[in-house]
Amino acid sequence: MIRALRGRLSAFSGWAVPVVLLLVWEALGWAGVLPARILPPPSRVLLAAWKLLESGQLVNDMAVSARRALLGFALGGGLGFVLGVVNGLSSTLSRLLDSTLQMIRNIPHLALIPLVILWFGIGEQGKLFLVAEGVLFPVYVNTYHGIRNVDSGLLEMGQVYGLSRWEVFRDIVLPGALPSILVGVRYALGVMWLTLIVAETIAASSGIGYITMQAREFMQTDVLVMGILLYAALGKLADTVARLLERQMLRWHPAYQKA
Amino acid sequence: MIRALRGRLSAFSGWAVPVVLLLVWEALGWAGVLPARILPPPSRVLLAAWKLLESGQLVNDMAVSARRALLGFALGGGLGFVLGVVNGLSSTLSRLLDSTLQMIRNIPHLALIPLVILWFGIGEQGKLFLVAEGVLFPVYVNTYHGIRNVDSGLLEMGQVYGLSRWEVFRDIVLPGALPSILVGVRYALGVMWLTLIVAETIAASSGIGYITMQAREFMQTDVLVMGILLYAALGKLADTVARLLERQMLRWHPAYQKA
Amino acid sequence: MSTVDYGAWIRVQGLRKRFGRNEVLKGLDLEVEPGQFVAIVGRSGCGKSTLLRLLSGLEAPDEGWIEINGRPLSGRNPAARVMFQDARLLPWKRVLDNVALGRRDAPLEEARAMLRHVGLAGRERDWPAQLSGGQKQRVALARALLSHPAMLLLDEPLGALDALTRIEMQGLVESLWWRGRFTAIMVTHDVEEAVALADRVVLLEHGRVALDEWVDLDRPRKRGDQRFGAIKERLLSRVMQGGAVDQPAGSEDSLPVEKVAVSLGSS
Amino acid sequence: MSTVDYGAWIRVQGLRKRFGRNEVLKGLDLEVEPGQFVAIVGRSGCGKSTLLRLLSGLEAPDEGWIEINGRPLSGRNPAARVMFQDARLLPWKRVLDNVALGRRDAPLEEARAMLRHVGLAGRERDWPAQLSGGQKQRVALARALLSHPAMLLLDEPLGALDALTRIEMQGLVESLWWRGRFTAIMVTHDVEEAVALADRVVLLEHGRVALDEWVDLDRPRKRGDQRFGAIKERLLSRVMQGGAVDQPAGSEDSLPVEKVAVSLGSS
Amino acid sequence: GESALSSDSGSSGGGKVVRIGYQKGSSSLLVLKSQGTLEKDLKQLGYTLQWTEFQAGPPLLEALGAGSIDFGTTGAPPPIFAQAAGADLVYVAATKPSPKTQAILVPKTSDIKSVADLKGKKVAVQKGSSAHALLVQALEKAGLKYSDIQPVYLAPSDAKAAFEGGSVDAWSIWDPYYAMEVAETGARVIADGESAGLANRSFYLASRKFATEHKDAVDAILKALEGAEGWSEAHRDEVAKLVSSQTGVDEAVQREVEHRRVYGIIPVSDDIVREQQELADLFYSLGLIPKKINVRDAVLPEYQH
Ligand SMILES: Nc1ncnc2c1ncn2[C@@H]1O[C@H](COP(=O)(O)OP(=O)(O)OP(=O)(O)O)[C@@H](O)[C@H]1O
Ligand SMILES: Nc1ncnc2c1ncn2[C@@H]1O[C@H](COP(=O)(O)OP(=O)(O)OP(=O)(O)O)[C@@H](O)[C@H]1O
Ligand SMILES: [Mg+2]
Ligand SMILES: [Mg+2]
Repeated sequence: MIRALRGRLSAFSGWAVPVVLLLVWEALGWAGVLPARILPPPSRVLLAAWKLLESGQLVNDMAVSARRALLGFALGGGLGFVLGVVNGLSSTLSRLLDSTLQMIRNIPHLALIPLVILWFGIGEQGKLFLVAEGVLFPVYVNTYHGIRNVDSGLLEMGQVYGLSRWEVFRDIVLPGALPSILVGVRYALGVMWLTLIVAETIAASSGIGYITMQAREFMQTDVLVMGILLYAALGKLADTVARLLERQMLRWHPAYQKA
Repeated sequence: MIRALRGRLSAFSGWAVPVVLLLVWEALGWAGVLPARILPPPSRVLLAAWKLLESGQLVNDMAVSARRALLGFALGGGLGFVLGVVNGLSSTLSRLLDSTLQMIRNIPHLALIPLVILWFGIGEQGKLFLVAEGVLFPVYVNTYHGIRNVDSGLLEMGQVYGLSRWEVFRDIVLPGALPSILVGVRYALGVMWLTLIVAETIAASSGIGYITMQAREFMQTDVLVMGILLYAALGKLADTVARLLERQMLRWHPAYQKA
Repeated sequence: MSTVDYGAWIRVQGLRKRFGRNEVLKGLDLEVEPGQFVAIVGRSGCGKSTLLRLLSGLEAPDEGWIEINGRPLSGRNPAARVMFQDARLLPWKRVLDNVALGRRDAPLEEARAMLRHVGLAGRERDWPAQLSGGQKQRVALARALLSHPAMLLLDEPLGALDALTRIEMQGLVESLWWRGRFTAIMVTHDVEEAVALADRVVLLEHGRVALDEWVDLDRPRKRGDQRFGAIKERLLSRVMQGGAVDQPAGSEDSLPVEKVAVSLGSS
Repeated sequence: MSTVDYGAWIRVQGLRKRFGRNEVLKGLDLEVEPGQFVAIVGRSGCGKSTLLRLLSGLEAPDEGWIEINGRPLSGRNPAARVMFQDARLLPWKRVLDNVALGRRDAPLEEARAMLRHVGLAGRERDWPAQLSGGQKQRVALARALLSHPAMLLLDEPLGALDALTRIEMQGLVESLWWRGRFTAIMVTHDVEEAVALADRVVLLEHGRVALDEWVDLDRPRKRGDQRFGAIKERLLSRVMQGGAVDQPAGSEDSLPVEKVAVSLGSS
Repeated sequence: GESALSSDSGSSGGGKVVRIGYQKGSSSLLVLKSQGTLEKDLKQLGYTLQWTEFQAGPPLLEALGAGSIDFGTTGAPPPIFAQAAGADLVYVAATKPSPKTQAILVPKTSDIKSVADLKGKKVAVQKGSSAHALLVQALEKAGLKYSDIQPVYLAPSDAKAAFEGGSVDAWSIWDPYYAMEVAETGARVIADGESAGLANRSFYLASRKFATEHKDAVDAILKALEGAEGWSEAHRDEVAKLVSSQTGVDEAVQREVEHRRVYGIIPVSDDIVREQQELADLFYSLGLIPKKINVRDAVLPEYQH
């Protein structure tokens, strides 16, 4: 009984802190401690969200953003993975490429926009490029690290059992690097949404980054805060997805099976 | 002889790709393929940098930014490390906090700025806060992951050899998680500079983020591109630092001693 | 921590341990007097390591209880040190620091001497990755012996050693135990080793103590001795008669192995 | 890949291998005929594992050369399969898939049968982390035996097994070798095991072959047999006379161990 | 066309395209877009029309410079920066000045009564904006130097937080932020464009290539805009409603904005060029542009009448 209850409780405990924060915030809003014009209470934010939902705009924006996010993630994550694998496996290539990648990664998206417009125009490609570029690095860095840290004893074993290069990769390198790769994916799933706020300043007219920045521009604090909360929720969603992936793909790993 | 030469070459190979890129770029600029107005050739960028250097402004900006970056890194990295440790060691706390952290991380800095100004005013604190917040997560995520993945056999060993909690942490958990933590640090060293581009839109009047964004605003493409290259160079610097740290701190680790 | 004057007193009753549907220990009873040296033998997978883990508190029993020095054990057993079946050296600490791990307070000289005892003088500054299998095991042994516990649990401590080194290490273990008078429980597959070192040899079978042979020989024991040989023979034949834990390698399998008869016994 | 008809022919000449200032192999010569079963014995740290790594091409010699079937070895040796001293199971593959690893092309039934042979029927779907030390070793053995190589290198394959299981596994190895006629090189610390299985027992000492004893007994060999006993005794006493590789555990150490005399020999 | 990489502009024969960039605040284009008449006008000339939204003037000109759009509108300062950066764009028309749509605000309870009281105070302003020019001009009129105050450079949304959080003492800002702040917090106006003598107008801009090669299209757009401005002048409340539906700014506030605005499109006369030149020189003196520019270079004679 008590155990079952505990189980239930612990399933919700991930939500405890956010919920408490929201309640405190609402209370502070009503008490007048937080100026509603700058940080409107959650209830007002909900109202704004409801209006946008009703008009169908929010759903549309989410759909547009989700498309950009997922496509960008697929492109950037895929490339990051490939680069991570290639550099993790070949020290020659990693000497050539790693530094360059670390340099590129350090260029702020905001500063890149003029160049992006030059290269891709103001259509969808530029936005995808930015998302992809943002997503690339966490996946790359963690894949590279994961592969470098694969137990060399197991690699030797794979070699002397006559596994082909592809088999060594599939059966040893990849599963060995997977915990680390998933950390990268988890991080990237967050970045994927985050980049949109910059990407959707490029001549966009829909998307959650767009409405958030637009709300910022026109001081619709309730919509702005809704945007913030939406981002947080998407972060939580990404996190949940990553956790499920971890639990599924790392079934063999004791550290990932508890709680 | 040839070996020595090869050694020399390979020491430079990290620079090969960037240098080739710069040369191609310059050539394209002269050939008129790249419009100088949008992507001025490196030589013109150098000129811009030289002017700023001569006036002493660039040095000043770098100093101001470096101070913000390093302080923010110390704060955010420290907190991220502590949170990673705490959540890595206690599954109760990680259930409570991890989701919340993943949600907070997903809030775009740009959207946060009004709140930051409200909380911290327009002084240095707000900027430090943003850098710290940006740096926190890569360190947190990788520390958490590193600690969760420490060989449980070694932890058991530490326990049955009567090590205190602190000793277990210092001698087993920390060194075991170190490769992963250093990946986080490496990532964070990049983020540290990146965040400045947003942070230094808050009532700043110096700093490399500030000059870069100003340059964008006022369409001074040579300064903008200089900013971009500066960021890239700082990325390379961060990377070199991280590599040195790795090589120094992971002396026992075969994967980190080669090349 | 200085040398313990007297070893721990262990009482185990009705100990049960399950992993999923696999019940490994099925109501095991055992009492070990302070300072006694007990050898545990038994087939692979019969639960020897599990028993040591339970005694050290790394695992909690499903049923039954363990008493250390009269007090029921719950949580970790602070009196126990374990030498695990795998060496479990810290890869980021040099050999000497690995040995000294159990004894932060002791002068490093002691660790150095212990390393010399296990035949690894000169390897103090090596990383564990640079050692051979047997060398790793000896470092782990040195660490366990240096820790001077009231209760030392050794899980096949000498399995990776050649015959000569093994005998030297047996001598080392025995002499340190003799001086320290800690309670020692050692899992081994070598019946001769068990008889040479232990006061009692306990055979685990079907999750219970199937045999509890007291070795009533004076120390130092001589392997050439007749009574030594007799006890060893008796034990060996009992062990060899073996209760199957896992499925035995039968000849009724689908793979048509041309079975080569293997006869056993010793000269 | 079907069963190899005939094992690899190995020639090693003037093999040297250094780790830093530690020269492990100092000009080793060895020739192994196709299908021969060679046991290698030697003190801990004398370079047995290093020799196997060189033969499998995982390590390159500093000097000297290795010839496999008349062709000089450079890079990996595709004819060789190695059972390492540590089990090296893939933690993310279930037991059965670990066994099948060497033989992607073979029906899973064969792997299942091999698992049964090593006494682990019913554990197919377990993760390696759920196995005991000896069970892991047997999985690794099953994997090595299933791979049907021209040249099988076994590094203390049975070290973690109890006497009974060990004898069963010896029988298994011998019968499979007998059928497959691959060249087998096995490192072992058990001289009896060496005599029971091998055509030749090679003693490594000071980085060279110090003894190369041909065991001229018919198979199946009987351990009770007098000639078996004599060969074993001769080898054992030679091994026991031992050249020190590492510093021996001497009594002249600073730690005042009350040495307990250990005499050796067998009844 | 320097931008070989971006999609081709209207010049490339066949299906000619006009790409117009607009901001949600630029009400005339918004009106035009919602009325849908321009599409028809241009179709008669053989053009199809594409609308692209931008969040601010500078990125719009960024896109104009990169050849991603052909025509757009911004406030007075962005084209100065674009010209300084060498972008090949031209002024094709101006709006009549709306000096009352920007102001310097102080909080309701502030002690600051006049611009002269700003001495030593922190004043929030978007660097390089028309409000920046307003601030400089207002200070000058009050006999203060720019260095007598502490300028705090903030984007409008950030400045609002700083203003209301008490981090700054005054805020030089334009509509609709100006109207919003007054409506929401009762902020006081201590100077506006009229009192400071700053014209404050917007400009319509096109890439030089487009303006010369497709004058027919530009003329058609300008004509349509003229109509839209005329309609807007007569329907200020409806314009307010339209804009507020797009931006989310409170409709009452937007109505206020539309009512103090001045409508009407005029050619870029020499006076306007001079006025714009003064602004450029001011920015040069503030160090916002690295070199002096000549506004006239960006004006085509055929659009001056
Ligand atoms: N990678 C390495 N770096 C440095 N020294 C090494 C390395 N590998 C092995 N050695 C050293 O080489 C010697 C021989 O090692 P090897 O593993 O071959 O011994 P072994 O005969 O297999 O011993 P054991 O029976 O203990 O397994 C040892 O002294 C060991 O410390
Ligand atoms: N974590 C675990 N999960 C599931 N089963 C386990 C686990 N640990 C041990 N077992 C099972 O419990 C049984 C006993 O394991 P244990 O390690 O105690 O055997 P052992 O007697 O030490 O054998 P060996 O001589 O091979 O080391 C084995 O069948 C093993 O598979
Ligand atoms: Mg065991
Ligand atoms: Mg070895």
